Amino acid sequence: MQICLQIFFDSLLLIGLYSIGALGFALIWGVLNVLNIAHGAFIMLGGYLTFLLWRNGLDPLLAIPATMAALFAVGWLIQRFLIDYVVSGPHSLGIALTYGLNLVLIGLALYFFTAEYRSINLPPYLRGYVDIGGAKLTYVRIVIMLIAFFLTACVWWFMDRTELGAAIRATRLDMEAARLVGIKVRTIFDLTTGISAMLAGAMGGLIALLHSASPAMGDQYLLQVLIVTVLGGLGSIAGPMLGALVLGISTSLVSNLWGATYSTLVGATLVLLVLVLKPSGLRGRAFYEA
Amino acid sequence: MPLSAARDRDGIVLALLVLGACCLPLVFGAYGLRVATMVAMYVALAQSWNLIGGYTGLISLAQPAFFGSGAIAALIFLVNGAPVWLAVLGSLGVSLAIAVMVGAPTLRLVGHYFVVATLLVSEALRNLVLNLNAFNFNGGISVNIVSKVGLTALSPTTYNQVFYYVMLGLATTAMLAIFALERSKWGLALRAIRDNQRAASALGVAATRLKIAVVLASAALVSLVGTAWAFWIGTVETNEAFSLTLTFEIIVMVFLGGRGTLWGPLLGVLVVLFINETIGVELAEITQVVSGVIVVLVVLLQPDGLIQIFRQGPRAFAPKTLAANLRRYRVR
Amino acid sequence: MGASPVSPGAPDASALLSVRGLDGGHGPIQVLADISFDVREGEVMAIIGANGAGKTTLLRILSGLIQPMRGSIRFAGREIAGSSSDEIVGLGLCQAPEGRRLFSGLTVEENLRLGSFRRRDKSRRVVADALDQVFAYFPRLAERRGQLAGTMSGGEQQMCAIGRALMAGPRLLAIDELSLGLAPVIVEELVAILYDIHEAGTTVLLVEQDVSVALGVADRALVMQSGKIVLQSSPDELLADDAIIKSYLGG
Amino acid sequence: MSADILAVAGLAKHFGGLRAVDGVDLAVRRGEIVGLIGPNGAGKTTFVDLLTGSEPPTGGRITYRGTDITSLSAHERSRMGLARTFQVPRPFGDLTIRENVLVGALFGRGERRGGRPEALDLANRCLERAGLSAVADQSTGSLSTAGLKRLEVARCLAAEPDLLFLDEPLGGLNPTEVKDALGLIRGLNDSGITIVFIEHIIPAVMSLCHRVVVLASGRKLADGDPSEIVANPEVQRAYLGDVKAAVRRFGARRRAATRPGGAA
Repeated sequence: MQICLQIFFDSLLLIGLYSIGALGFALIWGVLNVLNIAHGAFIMLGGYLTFLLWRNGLDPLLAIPATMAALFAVGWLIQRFLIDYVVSGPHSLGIALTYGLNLVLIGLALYFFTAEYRSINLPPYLRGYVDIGGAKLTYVRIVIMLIAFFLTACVWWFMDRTELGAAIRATRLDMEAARLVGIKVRTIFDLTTGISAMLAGAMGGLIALLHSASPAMGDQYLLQVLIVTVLGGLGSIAGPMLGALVLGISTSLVSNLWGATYSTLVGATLVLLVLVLKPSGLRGRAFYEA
Repeated sequence: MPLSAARDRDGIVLALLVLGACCLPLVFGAYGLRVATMVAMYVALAQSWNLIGGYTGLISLAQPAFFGSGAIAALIFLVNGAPVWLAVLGSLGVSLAIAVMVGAPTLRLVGHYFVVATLLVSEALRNLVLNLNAFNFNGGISVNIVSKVGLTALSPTTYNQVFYYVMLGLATTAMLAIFALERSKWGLALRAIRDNQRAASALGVAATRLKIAVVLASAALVSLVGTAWAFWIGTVETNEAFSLTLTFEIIVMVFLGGRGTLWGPLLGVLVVLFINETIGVELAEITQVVSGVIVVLVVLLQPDGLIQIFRQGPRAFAPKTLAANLRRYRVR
Repeated sequence: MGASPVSPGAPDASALLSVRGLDGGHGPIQVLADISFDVREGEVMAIIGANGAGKTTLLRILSGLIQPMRGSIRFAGREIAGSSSDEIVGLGLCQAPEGRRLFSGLTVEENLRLGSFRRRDKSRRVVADALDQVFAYFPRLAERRGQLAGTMSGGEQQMCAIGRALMAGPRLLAIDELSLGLAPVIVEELVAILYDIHEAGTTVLLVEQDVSVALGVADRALVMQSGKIVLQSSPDELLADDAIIKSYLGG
Repeated sequence: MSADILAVAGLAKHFGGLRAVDGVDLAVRRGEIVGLIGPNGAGKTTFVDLLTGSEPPTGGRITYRGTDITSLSAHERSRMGLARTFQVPRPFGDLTIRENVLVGALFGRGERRGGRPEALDLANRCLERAGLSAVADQSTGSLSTAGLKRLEVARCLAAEPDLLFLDEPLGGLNPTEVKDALGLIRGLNDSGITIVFIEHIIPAVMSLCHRVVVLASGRKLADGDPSEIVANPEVQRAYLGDVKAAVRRFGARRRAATRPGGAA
């Protein structure tokens, strides 16, 4: 019973974190058709920025939105001045470009912060825990879960309920038709990468709060994000959430039962099975994909 | 196929290069030889990726699976008392088996799904080996191969020279493979598949079979390099053997030099290793930033690779050319 | 005006759309050569011609999807050659493209609402009115407003594509292949609605392969062949001339 | 029956609910030129895709020179002497024009024969025949629409086909180019290649083909000699609609209405 509850809470936390990371990643993949290797670096950047803001006296919970705003700007600029120039080229160019970017960002982090883990001392109000049926649930975990689910809901609302969200979905479905209704595709691209980086930043900030920030965190979580994205499929908000659900539950199940070393293996195997059984990739809702 | 004059020159240059490389141990000290061995190893790896990524257009990240299985399987064979020749052939067999299992389903995937699938194959295999606890092997632990094979009897100099020639042999094989491919009808077929698979099939090219053959060839070469690497460094550690970073590094080299060309990958290897060796290991993070910036600049300004200097001369770096390159794939 | 070859002159200042000496194509391949014509405010102009004559390329250039190689395009008193699609849509030149090109994963209503994305006078009120107007033209779209656009029949999709273009409040509505792949009954229904739209004050440029539809609807027609305008005339004259029949069936 | 090089029975292709090709029977005799016409969206290109193995059929049987080839892949059919051009040309962009043609010569029908100089010779002859010799070492990017269509034909020729499908080889060509292309196609037929000719330009089809098959909405509407087809009122309707009646019908309505702006 206790272990079941523990697994349940662990899963919830992971589902929340993976969701926001994968939503952002899937957005760039779907709209720009770029596999953004630097997504991990965005996550890492978020982690360090939150850490820095906290070290300069900002409450960690205020540091998160500040981090998100900063990363939105970073994403926008990177799209406008870098990714824009490879979008209509072969796939491999986008991968190479974002990999180069990843190198630069991680290298800079190593230079300024060293490989050391940087963790945030939680303010007193985040330090306690509640005991639910023997499973310990710390306040900080509760808060992180709430923030992650709140952000997921915001993204859903934005994409599904606002005109700009509809314009992003329209651009993904048919770029040319989007132009014909007067959508400025370049601006949509900037916005897309901005939102994606913002979500990655939030994920990184929350991870820094939960564990710590380190130069390696980006690549480590990028792998999970990849698994979640392909598991759930592109093209809908529900997709990454579904993927997060599957990976979150299986990861926490496997790590609690067999040990953490098996969790990546399980995730990767799941994805490969899905890809073999459905070679075009798991799709989102039937008509979300053009 | 019409052989242009430039292509005839390729053969001569290649022969001279190999000949020169054979003489290097006569002039190089230990450090120089180590770097030369590295160059040879990277050239072999870069050309095997070039075969898949450059000529066939498949952005495969499955190379660590072949490199790692080549290294680890050889180690396991040795630990269990197999002779060296069996370890080499056995690990090659294991890698090829993995290539068949990986290639058949993933080659049907389109676009980024192929990239992600191959990446996950590598990661899955790494995690599998990390958790492997059988055949006198315990995944996380590093094992000293040299002592197992009894190579300790060799003097360090001879030892290093042996592995220099082994790597040089593999690099030469890789260069020759590309050289021959460029002149054969199969090279033409691969480029046709990359440009338009449907049209190629309609003209009688067995596209799927050819792609599997290329994956196997590339895997075999990478596996052999992996085995040689394991013997060379002596101590094998699983995470290092299945390193994605190494594969990305290789892909970067191919891109920098020029994918789908004979000389591009060699140029890329030299450029990257030069940066690494000059900036130095002490400032690894700066090296990383510099190579990252170079990758970004090359992708944006010279997407066909630095090899363009040799093809177009100084014109390749005229501001006008660079500006045109920059605009080439830009979204409106 | 007789059924005579067209010779370009100075742009017609009174015309809504005035094209002069337009060359264009895909990448380096030139498809259109020296295209010149005018569309006057309030008329229905048809462009007809066989497959590959360059009709769709012409529309794509007019909408700013492809940049022209040479020539001038004046729309509502402004030079738009070289402008981007969103600017052109903003000026009121809107297109229902070949193949409908709906956002298949968005609902009918979302598709329509995106039509007024670039409207200059956009307000909640204006968009609601435009939507009501579109639903008045096409009551079937109102019934299906919550349905994914990709799941509708071809005729309904064409209605949605026209409706989407109307949502921008166009001064010139360009329709590429109104009848393509649709049953004659549906085409007749669409043509009837097109009359209503036209009578409400929208100038229409209709690109058609189906001669009967084109000539039945238009005040004037252009005939394109191999990237050139070969004839320009009224429908009755074209029919009397038998030129169309010839270019399609023999001679 | 032995005179038939190709026999198709009940061939069908459904994409979800759409019946692109819906149970078509067709026999092609050795040495003839069959015209395949039909309005846009009639399923002509899909039909060719099925016959050449680019797409698997949903149902039906294809027999080529007495062998059932329904389940063979595109490259296997190519090696048996089936070749096709594509409606939208698909050149190998990174290859020169000569290399494009060499692909056909080195693979295609000649695959088993091998022999580099022989293939090069064959490719050069095909380039010559298609009138591309002068530009053979240029990149395909330099070709006009007409040039690309010729390249499509040259590549197929190098694959040494017995049966050649030409998918709208005249689309986008000007009258002079059309005339040249028709001459080229007639020459191919004279040299013994059976041709299935898909085209919109009806006069060209009528002048070139021995027999014409009309497809509409995925089904065979008519099959007969050109004069028969052109006189067939059903075919005329499928292509033109009933022009005069339509003008009367639509015209009456619109003339009754008052319109803003001037008429022509």
